[in-house]
Amino acid sequence: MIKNFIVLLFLFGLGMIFSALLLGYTPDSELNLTGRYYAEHTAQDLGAANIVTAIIVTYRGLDTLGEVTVLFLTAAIVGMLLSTGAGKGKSLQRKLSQSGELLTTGSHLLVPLILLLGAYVFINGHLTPGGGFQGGAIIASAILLILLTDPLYRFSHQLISIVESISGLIFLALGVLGIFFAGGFLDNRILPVGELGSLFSAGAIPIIYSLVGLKVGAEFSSMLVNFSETEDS
Amino acid sequence: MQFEWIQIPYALLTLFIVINYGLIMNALVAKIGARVGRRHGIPIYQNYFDLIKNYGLRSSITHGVMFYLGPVFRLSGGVGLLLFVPTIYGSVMFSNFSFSGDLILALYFIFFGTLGMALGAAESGHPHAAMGISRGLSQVTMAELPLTLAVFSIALQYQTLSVTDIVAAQQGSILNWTLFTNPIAVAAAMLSFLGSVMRPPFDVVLAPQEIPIGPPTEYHSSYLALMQTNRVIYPTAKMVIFMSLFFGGATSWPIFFLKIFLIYMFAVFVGVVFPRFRVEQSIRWFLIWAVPLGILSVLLV
Amino acid sequence: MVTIAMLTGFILILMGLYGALTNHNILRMIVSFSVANTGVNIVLVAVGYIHGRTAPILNEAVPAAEAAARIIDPVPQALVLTAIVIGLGITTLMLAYAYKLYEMKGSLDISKFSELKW
Amino acid sequence: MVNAIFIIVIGLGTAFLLGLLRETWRHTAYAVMLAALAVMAWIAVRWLLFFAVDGAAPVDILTAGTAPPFAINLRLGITEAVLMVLVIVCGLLSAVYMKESLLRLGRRAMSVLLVFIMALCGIIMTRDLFNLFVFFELVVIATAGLILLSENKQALTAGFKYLIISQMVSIFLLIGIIFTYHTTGTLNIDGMAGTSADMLKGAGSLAFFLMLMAVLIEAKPFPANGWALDIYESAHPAFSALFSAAMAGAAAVYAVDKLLLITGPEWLPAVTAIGLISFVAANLLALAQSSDRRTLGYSSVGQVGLILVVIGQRDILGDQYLYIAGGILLSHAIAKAGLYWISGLLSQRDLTAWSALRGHPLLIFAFISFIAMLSGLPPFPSFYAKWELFMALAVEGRLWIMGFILFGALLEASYLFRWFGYILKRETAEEHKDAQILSLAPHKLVVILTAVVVGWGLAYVWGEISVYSNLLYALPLLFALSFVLLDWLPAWIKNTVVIAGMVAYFVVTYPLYDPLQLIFAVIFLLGGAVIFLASYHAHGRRIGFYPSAMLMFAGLSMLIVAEDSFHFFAAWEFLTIGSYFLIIRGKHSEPHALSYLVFSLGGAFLILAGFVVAAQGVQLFNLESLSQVAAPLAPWVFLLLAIGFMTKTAVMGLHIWLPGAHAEAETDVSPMVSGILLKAGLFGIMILLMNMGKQQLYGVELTYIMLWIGALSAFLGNLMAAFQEDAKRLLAYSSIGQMGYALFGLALMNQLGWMMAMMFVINHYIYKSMLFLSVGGVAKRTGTREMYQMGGLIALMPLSFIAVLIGIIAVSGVPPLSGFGGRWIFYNAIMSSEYRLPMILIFLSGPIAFLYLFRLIHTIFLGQLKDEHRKLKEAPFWILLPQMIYVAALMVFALVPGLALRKVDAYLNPFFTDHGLNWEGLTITSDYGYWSPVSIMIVIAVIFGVLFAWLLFVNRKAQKVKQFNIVYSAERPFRPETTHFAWNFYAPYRKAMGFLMQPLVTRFWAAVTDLLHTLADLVRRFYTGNGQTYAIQLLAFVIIVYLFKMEF
Repeated sequence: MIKNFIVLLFLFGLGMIFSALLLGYTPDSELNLTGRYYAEHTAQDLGAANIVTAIIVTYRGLDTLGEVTVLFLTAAIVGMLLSTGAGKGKSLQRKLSQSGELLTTGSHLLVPLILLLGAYVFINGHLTPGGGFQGGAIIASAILLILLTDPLYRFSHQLISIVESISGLIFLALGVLGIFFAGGFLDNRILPVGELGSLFSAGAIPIIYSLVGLKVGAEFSSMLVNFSETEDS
Repeated sequence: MQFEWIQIPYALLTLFIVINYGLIMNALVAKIGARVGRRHGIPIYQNYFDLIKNYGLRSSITHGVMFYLGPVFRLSGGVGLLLFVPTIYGSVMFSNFSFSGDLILALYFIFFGTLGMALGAAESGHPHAAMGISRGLSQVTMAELPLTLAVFSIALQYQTLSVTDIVAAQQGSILNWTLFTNPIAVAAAMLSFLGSVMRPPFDVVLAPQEIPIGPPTEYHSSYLALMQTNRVIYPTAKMVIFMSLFFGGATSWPIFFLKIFLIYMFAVFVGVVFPRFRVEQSIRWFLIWAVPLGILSVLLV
Repeated sequence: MVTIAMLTGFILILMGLYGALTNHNILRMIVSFSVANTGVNIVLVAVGYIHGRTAPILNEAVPAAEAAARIIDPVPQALVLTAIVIGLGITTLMLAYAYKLYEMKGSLDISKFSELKW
Repeated sequence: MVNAIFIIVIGLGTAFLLGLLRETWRHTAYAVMLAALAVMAWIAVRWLLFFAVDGAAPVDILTAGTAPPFAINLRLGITEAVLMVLVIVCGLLSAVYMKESLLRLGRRAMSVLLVFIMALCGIIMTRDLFNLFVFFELVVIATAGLILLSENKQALTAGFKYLIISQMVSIFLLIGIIFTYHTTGTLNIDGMAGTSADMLKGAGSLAFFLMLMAVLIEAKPFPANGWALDIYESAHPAFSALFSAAMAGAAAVYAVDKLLLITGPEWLPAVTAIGLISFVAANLLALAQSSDRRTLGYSSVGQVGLILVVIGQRDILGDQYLYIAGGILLSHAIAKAGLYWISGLLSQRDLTAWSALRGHPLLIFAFISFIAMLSGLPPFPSFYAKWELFMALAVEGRLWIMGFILFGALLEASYLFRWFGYILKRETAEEHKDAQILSLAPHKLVVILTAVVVGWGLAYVWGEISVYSNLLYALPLLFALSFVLLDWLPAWIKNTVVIAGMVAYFVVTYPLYDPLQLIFAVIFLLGGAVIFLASYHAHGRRIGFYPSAMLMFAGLSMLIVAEDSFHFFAAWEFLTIGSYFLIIRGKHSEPHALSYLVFSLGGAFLILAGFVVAAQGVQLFNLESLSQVAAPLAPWVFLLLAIGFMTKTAVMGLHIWLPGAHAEAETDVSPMVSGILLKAGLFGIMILLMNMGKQQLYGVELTYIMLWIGALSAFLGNLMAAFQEDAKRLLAYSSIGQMGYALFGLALMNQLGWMMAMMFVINHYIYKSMLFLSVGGVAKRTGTREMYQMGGLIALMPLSFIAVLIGIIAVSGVPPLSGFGGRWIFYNAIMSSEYRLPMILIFLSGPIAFLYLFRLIHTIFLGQLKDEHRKLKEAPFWILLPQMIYVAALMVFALVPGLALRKVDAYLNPFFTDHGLNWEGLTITSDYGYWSPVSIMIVIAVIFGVLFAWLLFVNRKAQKVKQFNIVYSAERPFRPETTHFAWNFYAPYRKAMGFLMQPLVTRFWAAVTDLLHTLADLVRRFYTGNGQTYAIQLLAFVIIVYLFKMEF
């Protein structure tokens, strides 16, 4: 009880800090320096209609690279953690009741559609809301669906790993090309900027975002698969 | 002052006079002590007999090198002490080797004989010897302090460490004696003197020989003779220092004899009156009575 | 409007933290942190909002020339995406850890895992 | 030049690439990873050289082809380059070290390691706040992965705790970042710094606060660091190394540094305070640790705290900032990594288990180098850095910061050197006796040795770029260090080289010395060479002895000629450390060596404080300029320096280290540390007094207090010596007394007093060395140092006896030997002094000296020979030889003291108002008295000789009788044990004066250490091990800092 009280007390302190932040906060009425720059220059410099995407993939591309790496790391570590389990692979598989016909068929029907949607979302990331992460997550949801319908379904770890690595490497390689053929690392203008709003525009952004999508999808899948395999034991 | 060869016979003469004087005085004191105790006492010439007899004896045993050297150290200490201090003020003849050093030399040389003796006795392997030495040294630490303080006090008073200069400063009138110009220092020094002459009440150091032995028992024949010689020279030499520092020194041998005798009698009187202290008692006694006087004398100068 | 969103965010953070700091069950802690993370994300998005403007996507409704006057700040939107992904990563890791911890001790009580101390 | 972005690209690319490899191609993956790290390191090193050698300006690396603040940019300057080299090289070495573990976990672990290193580089280079956050999260996640490398199951729990903490941290960081962004309109750090006015008030300030807290917590400040300690304790040691050196030490700290750019000096005090508290608290808590890795963890927290302090004091450090921070940071990183790597060789986690290192000199050398780097000892960078830091602090008057740092550093040195003591002295616990504790894999050893080499290399570099001359160019030091390499030679060859070297050095440098220095040079160099003669008795190689001894002598010889405070202090540290290594070689000297070291370092720190306060920013502060220190400071400077120096001379109150240290040391070491080393303190006091003279503090004259201290030391030192049963302890206490005399003489502040002190300096060297050698020789033969167990050895060891006899006559001051000279000058000196009371104690202590001296010679050589000793031989020749040289030296010095003192007397004349001595002819005269050593000697010799000859003549037939042929109360004693009166020799004296023997000082210091340990033990309970509690503590930390900051 005392502990809870102490926690409350300190959280009250934190609340004080937050309320000070809140009270001191005056919403902007105009874009600030950075926001204005992006609003004014993105279209002509990078040719991406979705400014957020431009920021994510190019202006703050290093963040995104880091982000992708976070997932990559997480996937690797989860793999490492769960593959060193005590009775890994030795215990008897639980008898699971078969998923219903309806569910199986439904998922078979849905999975390709979901994959397609995911691909669409990341390919059009520079034009519409959405992008690599969103697309990747959608793809992973397809994998999740498969796992839910058939918990014993086995994905090839090697395949996931290769998709993950290759898309990561290409992402990096594109970034490096930016150093040589454009203004710097991760500069998207190694390809023509094209016409604002069209699919083949915004330089390397669609490619990069697609790779991000693939990579994110692969990484999420890898995590999901790893988690699901723990259920065996 | 520089060394001249003639000083050697002069020094031997001094030694001769002092030995004779010491022998007689010791006997006299023993006699007085005996009479006070209503005994007959020894004849006045007894010490001569003893000494000559012991010098005549040969010993064929020794307890080792230091045992052998002990008496040598002892007597060297006594003789040296006597010769490092000018005996008769104003006499070149009897200034002996005082050019070697001043008061401080004399004060530290006192320990030469003591140390050697202690070493010799200790080598005899007799536990009582060691015990006596441990007591003696313990007592000396505190008994010496008032004297040191008093000496410091008068050195400050006369602004010199030279014995001759100190005696010179006390000439002229009896009132120039340190006894009157700095009575506190003298009082402290005389109390300290009590402790250093090894007479009652501070003679527990020598007590082990009464029950029944100690260093001197292991020493015999010519070893003992050397020590007996020392026993007559050493206290006299010490009292010469006291006389020179506090009682105006001596300008001639008769005054020398008189003053030495009186100083010694002081110790004797105290000794016959008081009972014997244990070591820790005597240490406390000096700490309480003599040391404060010494400190006072240093502060008041 | 913005204030309400932000307030909600902060309250979620505090609630989440309270849950995370008082529940002994590791899974509950993880869930609580997720709640707090959500709160953070709401605050992030709320900061970039400008009243009466639209999403930072250039199209017919928002021509490039007028963009600066028509859109909200795109930066927080970009940041929040990254924050979400990272939060997700950490949550995943915590879950995996929770699994291993359970395997180790057969318990999910956080106070049981205090062999390392002092 | 390769674009530095490739460091990140290669790290990341290789991590991705490893995913393509088959799970089973582990060795290939490992090789690829190492290659990638090597390339990254190569790029970083190239840049470092580019900046350091060519002096290039920092470069900005743009991404996305857009200028900042609109896109993320990285910056690479010399700082970044240094840190990245550190991070990557440390990573590379750790990767080599972790070979087995990495191969076991496979390519995924290797990817994680690469990302970890890459992310740390990212943190270092990025100039974008949010990017910083991303890299931090990468580090967190990678940490959670790399923890799995550990074989300790508990590591999992530590990892989970870290995840909890990082959740909290990311909340604070994100909220902070977004509101900062809102306030400034940018995410770029440099951009924000431009708008710092906004950041100082209102929401901006709060946002910044949250951000700063979040980043600070990554630097693991006390008390929000329980999780970090758990990681340090449980992770794979090579990862702990990386986590401590690269993550906390380099990246997190640099992130704090970058953040602080935003607000300027506003937040510096807070960072200082947090750093300071961490430094002191962590080092305090480390005192109570028994696990090695956790101890290192605490030490790491402490060191990072110290770096935070440096960052917090950036405003006053100016150009020196990087030099200071870098010095501390790099020393910490190398040392901590090295220690963690060593810990990986051991299979037991207890500090005492490190005793398995014994017998591996190379590893011990590595350990020594590392703890020296941590403790800020010369010649390592941290030493230069701390010196400069304190200089700056002193100029600004921020003395309390300095005080705290010094206190913390002392605590740190205490446990580090205590640990070193365990290595050398502890036995491995019973239950592990059979187990193989130490496993030496070659690749791990290579890693550790690389760290050692790099550490020494940096010591060289830091010396080169310091404004002072490079300490590593000092000839004596190089000579000492060369013995590290020569240690495989047999002892007698090394001994010959040592003696030749010391004599040659003396001859070469002879013209440099003024008379005062010459005396000390003779004692230190020639005197040292004489003691080394005794070292010929040792057989075998005597590993470690010569480097340590020569380090001490190097310090001593550098001390004499040091002209400015820096070199003086460096020399002081050298001699302190060297002597510590010497002392700890004794069989039972572990606790004593430690207390010696702690007191010495404590003293050294006071000296350091004194010097920097005095210098007031003057970098090459000449020792002579001490005389120009202005009034309000001067007495304080005097006080600091005086206490510092007096620690070395072991004055009463600060003496408790001495008896054990001197007594337990080896036979030939005791004379070195007693006869020679103690003089260093006196030398310091002389320098101090000569330049600062009399100082008054609150109306009290400080030299007068010194006078009392000297007298008290002389008195109590002698008194305690009288009650010792252990011969070497007796001599040790006697040294306290003798040093008391010398100090007294100096504090008299007149020329005669100084002459007396010089007399004591020379005499004490001769007779104390001689006595320690004799007693050491006897102890060697009898196998005990308890005097009552000896007795009657005179016949068996006559030469030792003669040495002791001459020695005690000299010590006691009885004419005709040289001790008397000291006493004589003493009396003359006090005649012209205005003080009288302190003399009383000195007068009293003189006779007390007789007590212990007599006891020394009696209970060992006289009295009853024990049965078991009947067949003993005289001490070895090589131990006797120096003693006989000393006997001769004493005689010569007794006869012609003018030989040594005349010039000093003339040299001192200008410093004092009173007259010195008159050395004309054979008689030495003062204003008050005279003294003719030659006549005294002749008179005594003649009298003694005549009497002796006569006695020899009359008793020529005397034969030595049997041992028990004594009269003994009508019985015949039958056992030497019952007849040898020796134990509790001064029982009556104890009754009378024993009340002065209460070990008040010892009790006081014991209480202090107990208090510290209890405190440490209590406070560390704070770290309950519960991850949730840690999170609450973190929250509390943030709130409390907030309240403090808002309050003020």
